[in-house]
Order: sequence, then C-alpha cells, then structure tokens
Amino acid sequence: MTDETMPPETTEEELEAAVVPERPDVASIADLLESFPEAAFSVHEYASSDVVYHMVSVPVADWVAITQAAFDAGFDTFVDLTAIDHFAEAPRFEVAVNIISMTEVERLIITTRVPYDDPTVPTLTGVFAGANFYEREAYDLLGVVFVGHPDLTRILLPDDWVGHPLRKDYDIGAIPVEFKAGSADL
Amino acid sequence: MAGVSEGPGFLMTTVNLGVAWARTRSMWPATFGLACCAIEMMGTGAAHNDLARFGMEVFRASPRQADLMIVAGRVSQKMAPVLRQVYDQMAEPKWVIAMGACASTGGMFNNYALVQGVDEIVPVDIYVPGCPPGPQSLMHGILTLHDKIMSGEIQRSTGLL
Amino acid sequence: MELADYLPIALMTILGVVFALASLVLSKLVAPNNPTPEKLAPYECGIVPLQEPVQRFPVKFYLVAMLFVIFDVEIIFLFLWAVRMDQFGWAGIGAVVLFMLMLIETLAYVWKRGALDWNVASRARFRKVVAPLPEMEEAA
Amino acid sequence: MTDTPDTTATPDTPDVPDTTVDEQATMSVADERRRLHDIWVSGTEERLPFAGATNEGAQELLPRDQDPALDLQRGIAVEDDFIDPIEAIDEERQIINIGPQHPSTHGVLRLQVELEGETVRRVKPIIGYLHTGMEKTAETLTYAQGSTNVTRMDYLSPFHNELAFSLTVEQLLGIDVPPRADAIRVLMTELNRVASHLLSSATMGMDIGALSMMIYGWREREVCLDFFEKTTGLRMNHNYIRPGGVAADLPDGWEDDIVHLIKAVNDGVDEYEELLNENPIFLDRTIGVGVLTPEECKQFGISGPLARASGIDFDLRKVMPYCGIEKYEFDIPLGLHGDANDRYHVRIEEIRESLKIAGQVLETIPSGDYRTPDPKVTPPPRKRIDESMEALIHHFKLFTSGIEVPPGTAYQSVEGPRGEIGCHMVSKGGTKPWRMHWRAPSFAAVQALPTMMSDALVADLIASLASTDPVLGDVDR
Repeated sequence: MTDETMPPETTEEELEAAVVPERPDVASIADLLESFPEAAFSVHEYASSDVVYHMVSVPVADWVAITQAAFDAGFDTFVDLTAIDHFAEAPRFEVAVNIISMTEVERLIITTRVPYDDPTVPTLTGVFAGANFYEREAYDLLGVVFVGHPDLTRILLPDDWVGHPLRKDYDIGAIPVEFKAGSADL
Repeated sequence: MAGVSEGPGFLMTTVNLGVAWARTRSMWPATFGLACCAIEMMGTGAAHNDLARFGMEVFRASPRQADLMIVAGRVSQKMAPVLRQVYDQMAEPKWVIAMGACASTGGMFNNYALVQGVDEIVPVDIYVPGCPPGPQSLMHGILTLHDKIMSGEIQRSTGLL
Repeated sequence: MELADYLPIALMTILGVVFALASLVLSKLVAPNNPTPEKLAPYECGIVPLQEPVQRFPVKFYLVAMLFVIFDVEIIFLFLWAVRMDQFGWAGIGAVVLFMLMLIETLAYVWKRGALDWNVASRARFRKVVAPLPEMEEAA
Repeated sequence: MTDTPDTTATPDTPDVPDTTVDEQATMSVADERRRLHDIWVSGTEERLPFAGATNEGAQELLPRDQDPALDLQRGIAVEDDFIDPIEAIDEERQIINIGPQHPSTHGVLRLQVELEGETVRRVKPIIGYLHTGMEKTAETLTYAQGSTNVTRMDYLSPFHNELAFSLTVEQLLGIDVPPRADAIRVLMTELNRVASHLLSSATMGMDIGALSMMIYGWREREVCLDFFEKTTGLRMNHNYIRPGGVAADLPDGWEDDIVHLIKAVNDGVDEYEELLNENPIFLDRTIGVGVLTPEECKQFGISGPLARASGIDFDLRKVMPYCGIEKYEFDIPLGLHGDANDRYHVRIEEIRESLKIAGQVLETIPSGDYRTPDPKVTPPPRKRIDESMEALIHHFKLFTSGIEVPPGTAYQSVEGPRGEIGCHMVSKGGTKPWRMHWRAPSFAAVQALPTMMSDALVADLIASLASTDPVLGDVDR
C-alpha cells in the first residue's frame, strides 16, 4: 500500500480529507512516529460514525520495536494480525497488526511489507501472547514465516496440505459446475 | 444373518414390516452438528417444532447408540476422515441425511476447503435442500426417510433378516 | 424349617439365572453382529487413535471408585451387625469398633493425601489471583 | 467513470504480471519458472488414505519436553506466578481427545487434553475442522454478493457480520446511509444479540446439566427468529444488511411484533434467573471456573462478554460507536471475577439492555429512505427500470459487474455478541475485494482456552468452554 492513498478526485471536500495532516493529533502515536522516522502514517475515518483510526507502515526491521514502543505507550490490547498478498506489487506480502489503547480509546494498525523470496517477519508473541494463533494462521494460509514463533505449524488446514491457499497464485480449486453455460473459473 | 435380505424388496413379510415400523418410530440421530445447519437442527429438536413426535428427541453423542447421522453443515477436508470414522463406528442399520446445501453439494463454497458433497465420503439416503433448511424441511426429510424404510427400498444394511 | 419353606428362594434363584442366561443367549443368536475393524477401535470423538490406550490405568483415574468400594463394603457389614446388635453383648460391640477403627484409619489416610479435596489448583488460583477470601488472607 | 488502475490482476483468473517491473527482473530463474508455470491446483497433491489421516501431526499436543508453547498455554506469558508445583511422574498422565464430534464443544473444536486423574494439566485446541476458505471465496464474490458469504461465518450473529462488511465497504466508498437505514441496522443487530445470547445461555445451561434451560432458551429464540423471518425472509443467513443500506424496509405491523418480542423475552429471562441464579449446582459448577484476569484478556485480544466479565469496561458500541448507536441510552454490564458465573450474568444483563435499545428504536425510528440514493450502489426500484434508460443501465451495471469501489485499505469493527467482529479489507479498485481478512472474536477466545483450563477439573473444562461460547464457523472461517 503506497504511503498516501490518493483516491480519485471525485469531490472537493474529499480531496482535503485525503491530504495527510503533518502530525497525528493523538499524542502517543505522534511521539511514536518521532522515534521511527521511516514510518509513514495515514488517518482513516469509520463509515456512518466519526471515529478515526491510524495506520502506520514501517520497514520490517523495526517491526517488533515499534509494536513494543506502542505497547509501552498504552496500546496494550491486541486485536488482530493479518497478512495480505499484493500479487503484482514488489514487496509482495504485507503483514498488519491491529492494536487498541483502551486508555486513549485509539486504534492503531501497524503494517510492514516483506518480499516474495524471503517472507520472514519477526514474531510478536514476545510482546503479545495473543499473536500466537494469528501468526500460525498467517503462516498456514499465506506462507509468511514468523521467526521465533514458539509453535509455527499449520492451524486451519490438515497437516499434510501442500501450498498456501490464500496466495493469489493458488487456484481456488473450484469444481466446474455442470450448467450448460457454466464457466470453469467460477 | 447379515447382508441384504433376498426376499423381494416391496413384498415385505409382516415381521419385516414390523421391524421396519419399529426402526422408523425410534431412530436416534447422532449429533453431527457442524455449522449453521446444526443450529437449525437444534431448533428442530427443541420445544417449538419438536422432534420428539418422531421418537427422535434423544441426540446420541456416541455413534455406538445412534441409528441416523444427520450431517448438518459444511464438511471441510480436515473433517472428512473424522466423518468417515464416525460413520464406520455406527452400528448397522444406519442411515445418513445430508442436511443443507453445503452437506449435499458443497453449497456456495465451491473451493479448496470443502468436500463438495458428503456423498463423496459416506452413502447418503436423504438430501435436505435449504441453506439452512428450516425445521419443517428437516422434518419433511426425516419423514421421507421413514417412508423409504417402510416401503422397504433401503434393505442395504439390515441386520436381522 | 422343612424343605418346603425354601421353595420360594429356590424359585427366585432359578428365575434369576434363567433370565440372565436367556437374555445373553438370545441376543447372541438374534442380534445383528458384523464387527468391522473401525467398530472395534475405541471411540475417540472421531479421531483414529494412534496407539492403543495404556492397559493399566493409574489409580488417579478411578479414585472415586476405590473410595466407594472401601466404604460400601464397610456399610454392608454394618447392616448385618445392626440387625442383631442387641444379642452380641460387649464382645460384639468391641469387634465392630475394632473393624470401624481400621476403616477410619483409611479415611484419615485418604483425607491426608488430599483425595477428598476437590479444591483444585485452578480454583485456588481464583481465590489467590482474583478474589481472595476476606478473613483468611494466607494462600488457600 | 474514473479509470481503474491497471494492476487489477483479478483474483479469480490470476493472469501473470508482466516482468517489466524492475523487482521482477531480479528474481532467479527458478522463481521465474515457479511463478510462471507452477500454480498450485488443490486436490492434485495426493493425500493419505481417508481413515488414517486424522492425526494432525505437528499440530497435536506434543509430549511435555518437546512442547515449546507450554509456557504460553499455562499463562506464564502473563507473569502468572501461580504454577502447580508437584511434578507427577509421566505414566500418571493420559492424553485424551475432546474431539471434533463431541456434544459440548459447541461445534467442531478439538481439545487435546493431558489428564492426570480428574485434573487437566495441559490443553491444546486444534481447530480447522470447519475451515471453509471463506476469505478465498470472498475474493471471487463482488461487493454486492459479499454479505452472503460473510453472513455464514459467525452463524449466531449474521446481522453483525453483514454490518461489519457493509460498513467497511461504505468506508471505502466514502458514503453514509440514510438515518432510517442506520436505525434498522441498530434494531436488527440488537435483536440478533438477544437471539445469540439466548442460545449461548441455553447451551451453557445444558452443558452444565440444566437441560430444561435448553428448552426455555429456544422458546424465546424462536420468537426472535419469527421476526427475522418476517422481515428478511430467512431465519438465519439473511443477507439483509448490504453495502448501501438494508435489503427491504420493515414489514408493516412490525411495531407490535417488537412489543410482543420484548415482553416475551423479558418474561423468559425472568424465568431463567429463577431457574439458575440461586441454583446450588449451577453456582458450584461456575463460580471460580475458567478465570481470565484483565491482563490476560488484553494480551489474548479477548473482547465482548468475556472481557467485560473480567471487569474491562470496553464496549465498541460506547467507545467506537457506529450507525448512530450513541443516540440510544443503555448501560454496559460488567463482571468482577471473570469466571463462568460472571459471564453468564453479563450475557443475561446484555439481553435486557439490547431489549431496551430495541424499545428506543421503536419510538425514535425516522421515516424516509432505507437505502442510499446513490445509483452506483443501490439498484433502482423495479418499475423505474421500465421508464428510464439510465435506471436500466445502472441496474445492469450493478448486477453484472457489481459496485465499483475505489482502491484503498479499510478496517471497521462492530460489537458482536462474542466480541469485536472486524473486517480488514484491501481493495485495488474493481468490483471484487482484493483481500478480506475477518477478525473473529471466537478465534481469540479459543486461543485463551489453555490459560483458563490449566489445572482445572474436566468438569470445569466443560463449564469454562460453555461460558466462552465459541462459534466454530467464526474460528475457522
């Protein structure tokens, strides 16, 4: 995901909303970004509500460092960890962790990008015990290897399964339907 | 004594008719609830539309004491051997109802994860359509199974005669 | 007590034996019986067990059964004794007290070893970590 | 029409990207060959014969010395200083399966348990027995069809799933739904919370032995399902809340249905409280069982009734409100100890709160449109198609290719009956999501089971599993 997602210019006020403000107004995220200069952030707003959350993308080198810093800054609730396969773009896999600070009632999504030939990301189970199963699922379905994970085995698929299904080059495995006009690639 | 009874299927002797009648009136389902259809199966078993009218309100957990396996839900590739093992461990005579579109044909999930239809693993007697089929359609499936047994078409796994 | 008085007892035993044997033989003859390897395998919630379960189960698994056997046998003897208690005199009471002492000794041993204590570690953890009881502050 | 960016490698036909991009050039020949030819087609790799393949190898509970994750399971990761000191010799322990086909695992959860007599020493949940590849299917369905796939994930709260999906799509589109649609969405999700809590209390009662609780629970749930069927046409898996609003307006005469429902469920809940609240067996089986401290909840990402029973005052409806839910006043029940009993009470109180919200929606629901008037999102009404060519084009465009969503990444979550249901969606333009990850509340709950169940009795294991009330469709997706 590029830094500023410039949505197509449909209306004027949408244009302003899309321009990324210099410093996030949330204190903890602001000084979090001080200590991680390469981090790029964007602000997103919920639909049919005025809640705002922040996304920060960092290089994979300080993936654990920024999460630990966020944890110390109050983001102590682990919510979710995702892996995304950007098939065509260069660093192919994106890993996103979603954490909440209950004191400041802020949501922060930290993302990082890893290339196709070594999809390794340091594990977060040191910071959050909850990342255990989520990392196993990301490994199982997308093949992102989490270095240092205590028990990195498949979680959703049978143990002898070959391949990582959620990758874009993994065919969905649909059986062509026998309708006369049925298309094979459902 | 096991195996298919040689006599003509439809012309059942009174004893055979009596046995078939006894079987249909108290067929105990094995709890094979997997997904959304399991909630509807529980709804069928509960008080509002009650399975006890057919002598089936007791959902046996262990396959040893079950006669009927209602496969309620989508069967994933990881679950297929478990389903086959539970089916094998059921005592004859046993029947299978594939409840819902996912159990019958893989439903809307035509992908790598699901077994596209339970009949790839176990012989199925009744397919109940719907996603999830309401309690009424499940009961209609069960009644169709009763008719099949009474009319003697299924002699596949009789024990007695 | 001529022989005739024992007739009802004889009838009862014969009936009992015949009923037991009949149900066994009949079910052997009439019931369907086609065992398959899967049916004979132990039922593990649908999982094919890799290794056969260990034959000799440690006593922890049937603790309650052992306790039941000990104290139930004791009660059986007490019933017999209770019916004719007034005719035994002090010697009888002495014998029974001796018998009871032995069983109370086993009860003490079992209590000391903690078999009766179902206040399992996790509940103790609840008392310690979450809601310590007001009066006794020390660890449960 | 905005021109969609060219890198739309539509997921279902993965046409291979051209190699002119500079990073691609640096790949070795082997990678090149693998990328060009070697597309994994499921089912081609040979699998073990059927019956023998049920042991999950590395996923299973390993013997004590080889188990790397043992510390995480025993809650040591959260500096829980309570460790059971006595180390029993090994053959005193037995690993058994509380397996996929079990009456009280609320679906196809498999727990491998190391038992020492009646006491559970180690637990390992093994999941995946209901993995349906929904996230892969979501990449082949358009945004309009997406909520049919999503509503089958947590099949006890279909409306919450659809709402999370629709809100995320609307966030990407940047549109808002009219106030009546917001009110209908709040009404349906709150009634869905009532139906789901009724079922989880019923199954919790049955698991602990109060079989009548199951029958009572279903009696009230049928009242809710009747209203759902009347409004959406289906008892479950409704596909009612869609991107852009709701599928249909509320049926006429829905007001007295709601009044009847509120009265019936309130009376029913009074009966449950008489049945269970002071029941000594229920109290003995649930007090102090399956305890989760607030730190453990935060570490494992537990949300919803489980977290609130441990005293964490965090409910998305209050903290990160959506669909105008902050207008209605209701309060959040909290527990003190985080044990099974508190969870039961939190759920019962939440039923009453949700009924209060439904009552307030009944009085304050605005009239007006129930779908966004934007023709690019909502298909035109049927008769408009005959009159205007433009409506026909919109109708055709929507139902053949679907809703055009600008590229971007969005995350939105709603407060489901089991916790935070979130949808992390990546769109690269076009009409199908590029990637949709589903944040399932039960997935975090299943992960915390070992911490709850270590050193407890087997009976406590069943009681704490019942109080966690995991829905396996959500866990395995």
